[in-house]
Amino acid sequence: MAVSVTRNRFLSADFEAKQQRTSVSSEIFVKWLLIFLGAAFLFVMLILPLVLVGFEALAKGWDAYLAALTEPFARKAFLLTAEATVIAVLLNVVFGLASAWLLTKFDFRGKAVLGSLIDLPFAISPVVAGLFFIMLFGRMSPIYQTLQDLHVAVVFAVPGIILATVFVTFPFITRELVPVMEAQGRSEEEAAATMGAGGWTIFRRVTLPNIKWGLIYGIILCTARAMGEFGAVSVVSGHIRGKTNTLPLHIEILYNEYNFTAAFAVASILVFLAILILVLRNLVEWKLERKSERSGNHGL
Amino acid sequence: MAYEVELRNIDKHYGDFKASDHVNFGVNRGRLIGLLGPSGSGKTTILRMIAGLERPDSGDILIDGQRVNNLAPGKRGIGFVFQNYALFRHMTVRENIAFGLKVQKEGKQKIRSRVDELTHLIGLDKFADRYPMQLSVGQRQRVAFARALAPSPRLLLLDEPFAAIDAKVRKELRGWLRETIHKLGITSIFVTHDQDEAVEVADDIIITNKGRVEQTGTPAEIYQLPRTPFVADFIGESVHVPDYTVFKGFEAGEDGAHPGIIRPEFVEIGLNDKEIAMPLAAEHGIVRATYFRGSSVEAHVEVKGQILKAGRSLEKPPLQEGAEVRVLIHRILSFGDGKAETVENKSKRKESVVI
Amino acid sequence: MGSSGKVIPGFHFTMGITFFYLSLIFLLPLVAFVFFASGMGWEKFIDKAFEYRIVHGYWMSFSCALAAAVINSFFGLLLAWILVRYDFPGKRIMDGLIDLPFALPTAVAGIALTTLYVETGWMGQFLYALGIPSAFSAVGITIALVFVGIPFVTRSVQPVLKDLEPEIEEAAAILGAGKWLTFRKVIFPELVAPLLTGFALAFARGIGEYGSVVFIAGNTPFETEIAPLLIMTELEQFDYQAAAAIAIVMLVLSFLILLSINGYQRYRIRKQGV
Amino acid sequence: MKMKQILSLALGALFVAGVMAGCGTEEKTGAGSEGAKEFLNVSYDPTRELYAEFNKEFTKVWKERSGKDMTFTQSNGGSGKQARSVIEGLEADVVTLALAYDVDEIAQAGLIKGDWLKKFPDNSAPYTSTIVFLVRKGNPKNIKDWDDLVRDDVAIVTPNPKTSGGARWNYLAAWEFARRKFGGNEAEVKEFIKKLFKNVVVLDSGARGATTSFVQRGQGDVLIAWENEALITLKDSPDYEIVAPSLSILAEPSVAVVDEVVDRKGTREVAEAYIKYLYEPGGQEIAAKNFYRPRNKEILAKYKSQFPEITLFTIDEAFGGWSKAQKEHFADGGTFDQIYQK
Repeated sequence: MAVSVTRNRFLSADFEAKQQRTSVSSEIFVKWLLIFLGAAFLFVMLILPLVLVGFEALAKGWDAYLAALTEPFARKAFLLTAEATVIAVLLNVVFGLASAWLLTKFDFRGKAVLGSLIDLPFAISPVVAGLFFIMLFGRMSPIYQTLQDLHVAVVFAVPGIILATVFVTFPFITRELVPVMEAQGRSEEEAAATMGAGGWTIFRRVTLPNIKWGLIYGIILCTARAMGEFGAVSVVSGHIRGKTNTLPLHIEILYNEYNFTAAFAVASILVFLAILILVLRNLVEWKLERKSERSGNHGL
Repeated sequence: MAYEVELRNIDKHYGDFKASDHVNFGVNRGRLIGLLGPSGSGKTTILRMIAGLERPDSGDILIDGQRVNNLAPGKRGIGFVFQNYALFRHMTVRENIAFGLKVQKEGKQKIRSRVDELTHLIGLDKFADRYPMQLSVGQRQRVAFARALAPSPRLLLLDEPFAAIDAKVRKELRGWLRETIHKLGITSIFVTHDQDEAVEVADDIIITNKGRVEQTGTPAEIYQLPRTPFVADFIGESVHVPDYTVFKGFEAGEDGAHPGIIRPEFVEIGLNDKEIAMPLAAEHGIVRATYFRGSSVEAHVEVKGQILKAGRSLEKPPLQEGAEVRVLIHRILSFGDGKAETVENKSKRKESVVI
Repeated sequence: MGSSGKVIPGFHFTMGITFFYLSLIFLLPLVAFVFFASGMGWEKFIDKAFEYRIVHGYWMSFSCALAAAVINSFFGLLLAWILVRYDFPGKRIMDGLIDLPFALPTAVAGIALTTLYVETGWMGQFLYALGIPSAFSAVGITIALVFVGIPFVTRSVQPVLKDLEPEIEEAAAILGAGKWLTFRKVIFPELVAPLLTGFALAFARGIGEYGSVVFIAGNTPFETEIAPLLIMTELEQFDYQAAAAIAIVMLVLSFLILLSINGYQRYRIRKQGV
Repeated sequence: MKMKQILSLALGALFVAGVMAGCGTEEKTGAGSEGAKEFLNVSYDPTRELYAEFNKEFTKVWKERSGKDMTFTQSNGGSGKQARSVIEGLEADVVTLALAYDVDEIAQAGLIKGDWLKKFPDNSAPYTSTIVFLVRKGNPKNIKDWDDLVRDDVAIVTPNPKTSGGARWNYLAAWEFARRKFGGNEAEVKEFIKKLFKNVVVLDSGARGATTSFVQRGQGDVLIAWENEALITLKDSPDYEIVAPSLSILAEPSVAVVDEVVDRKGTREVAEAYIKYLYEPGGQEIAAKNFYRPRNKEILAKYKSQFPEITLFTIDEAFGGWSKAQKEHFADGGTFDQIYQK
């Protein structure tokens, strides 16, 4: 009797062991199934379009590819894109820091409203955003005449392109900084202030070291978006070849010229830059992770 | 007799780190066990291996005599209370408690009555429809407790159950938990790094260090007869002396080092010979510092170049820093060669000691 | 506006910058736009903004954006899950790729997608063979919107999933719940909030998207005409006010989506104290 | 406190300066009074190659004639969009657009004098084109005339007349053909147009997009296209052929000097010379080389082989001018909207 009970137990334990094994293997199956699904989705939706860009860009060989990139209009478009991106990112850094400081270090009435105002551009179609600036600075605007008298061109000139770029990218840095600064709290700044440090000193010596990586992350996102902006810039650009054409607009022009190889060649540069930026982003993220691990790891 | 839970030769590594090193112990049915050790001593790992959340590298885990190494956590008949309680935030108290029962596809009626019973047990009948975030930390702990108990496990595991609770509530909860567990008669193991907690709550204590079990026993056994220097050091308040034979009444024939531990309650201080029971056995000492401890004063006195700690009743005249006093060492815990034993003051003869 | 007794300096300074910048870049243009549109009066606004064909355009944009946001919610969740929970070769690359639609000019994406999904394209030949018209149709619009919306859900869910306490899953396992049940009842509810945020962002973005969609849309009235294209159409006829009317309706639509999602989150916080 | 507010204002001003700095260089060249060095021709999509060549040539011509250096630039886009940009403030010296209607809109905004159409010969259209069919090699669907386009087995690619100026010519050509065929019975005409557009598989937003859909993406059996666009496609690829319908419209792309801009910039002289040169043999030759039908008879004769004989009608004869045609057919609720109404 006792023996049979023991055996039963062994049997059941054995059975459970088997079950455990099958559940482990089914777990592995699920894991790889999910990875496969995710990879397949990304492959079809993301990688294929990129491969296609590269494929079309090289359809006529390396010489045609290089020719498309070194052609003067392409070079000018590249410079303009670089200019607009750099200026827009610089402006957004100042704004991002100021607004994040305002939103995290102080309490005031209307703070919630301000916070959501900063988020609003996310919800606005870039084309409409471009129209905004046309209405404000264009010929039908009441201030157009004044601008004319001052010989200041905003829309259909570089400033308009910068403004449009700034518009579509301005929430990025604030959005990255606010959570980081919120988590940081105010105590360090308050301590520094009670010790008599001025605003700039506090920012430089206390705040900046803490938010450095968050800021860099925001800058990277902002740069990526600024480089690729098409809709809003297209509305305010005027498409003057060699003057107000950014890289994305140049691609459109080449495409409309039936010059597909060149269009894809220039596009491949943007793809390349985008990937480069994303690699940078990952490096930064990796650094961030390591930093938090170092400060937050207490062993077992 | 069969243990309710038994661990045999358990080894567990995380990379180079040895979390469990030949762990062996058994727990009898209905006992409340405190698994005590410093952080990193492997106590939580043991608990998680019993629960099935970790797998040992080798060795057997038996519950009710059955090897469960390959059994999924949910099939081991275990209740687990996590350190942070791990309540389901989006479920009410009622839903949290009912979760385990629903998983086992119990009847609606049965779930209802069991949940009512448990909310009543933890005294949260009125809060049954609240969400965890709307409860105090102490209340959350009780919900976690009730959730673990709901499916009527044969073994309850608690990981640092009081760590997140502030001092005052903690005291209340300790008493409540001990009482409730005894009332239910469920075998329980809780992990703690707080010796007071272990001593106060547990029926038996298992002390772990560096992945090994150092000693098991009742709180009194462990307190009075620590078997290793680590246990002696870890339990109670201890002052190490490199060689106790220098003190009066502890002289020894052989040469060599005689390291030992002197606890505050082993030491008595008198302002003069009259205040002390056996002036002849006492040493001279100088008060170096005094600390008010609420119900007593802790004095640090220097004796033969060693600082010893001793408690002193508030009823007695206060000690001045720098004052010369009489110091009687009743007892010393000695560690000859890795083994601990109690050495009584030979000068005292047959005096009995009151702690 | 400011309250007194602030220890940290810089309130007026940062307030000054923030307000100036916000005004120049955003508020002023918005006001100019609304002012301009207000010239048309209610009657014309209603007339223009709710013309049958234009309503169909909203519907097209709305339904395709919804479909794309739903698809992205599913795959975004899946991607976030495998990126947080599993280790596999190429994981970092996959993680980096997610943001690509963000950085890629929409026109490039639109052109590339169209080339892929037309009947003779690499993907299109299979889909057309299966009877799915993957370009110049609602399917095509949805594909483009899926592309632009990929990052939103994944990036919203990822950090939350990462920070989720492993204990709650262990607790469920000990209580006897299987993996799937644990996911449904314990993990998923924790992810609802970020999922909704990502969904709303992808949805709002999809409604306004023009650059990448217009190539693959087919643009047939009452069939594959999207609302942003209709704005362009009105502009092409020099009818700024009609364009503004459509733009305003879309703005309001997007705001409503974001607002209702925010409202729901706040309701949840109030109810559950999460 | 006051100090800080002033500081923030100052910083704000710095911002404006920063933004404006970007335009500083633009200004010196863009809007000087007498010494403007840059000249902008705002044109529509299919004239890119034409004006790229023409500008090169005219730079030389202008240097010879006036002794001045001038940089001639161009901007291309959808015709309507380009007109809008000019209305919104794009500083065009001349506009060369797809249809008179777009120039009329600029005139209405006050930038161009109302009588622009009569200012230069031939309705201010130095070159013309017409609407033809582009079919795949061998004409597998045997498409000969507008009639064939309403057959059930024919798939058509044409741009959307609401977003593409060029496409309006396509629409009007079909309309006039149907009207003559059905003796003016409007219901039958509408039915014909409705059937035709039912066969449209892709209604691209622009003419170039439509060509791409047809050529690159292999959509449809026939592309309704401008003759010059069809000829460009033919030049690059032998896989297509042109079918000339029995009747088509004389497409007259309009050119005009933007009075307001040239008067401010002081570029009237060069602007007028620029347009006049379009009519001169040099300009006409370039237009013909880029597949536009030149007005100049001799040059037309020279390039005769590429322009098939088609019976052509003008928009004034058939529709009473652009404003009327626009209102009847393409405005919201016009005949084009009606054919899609269910």
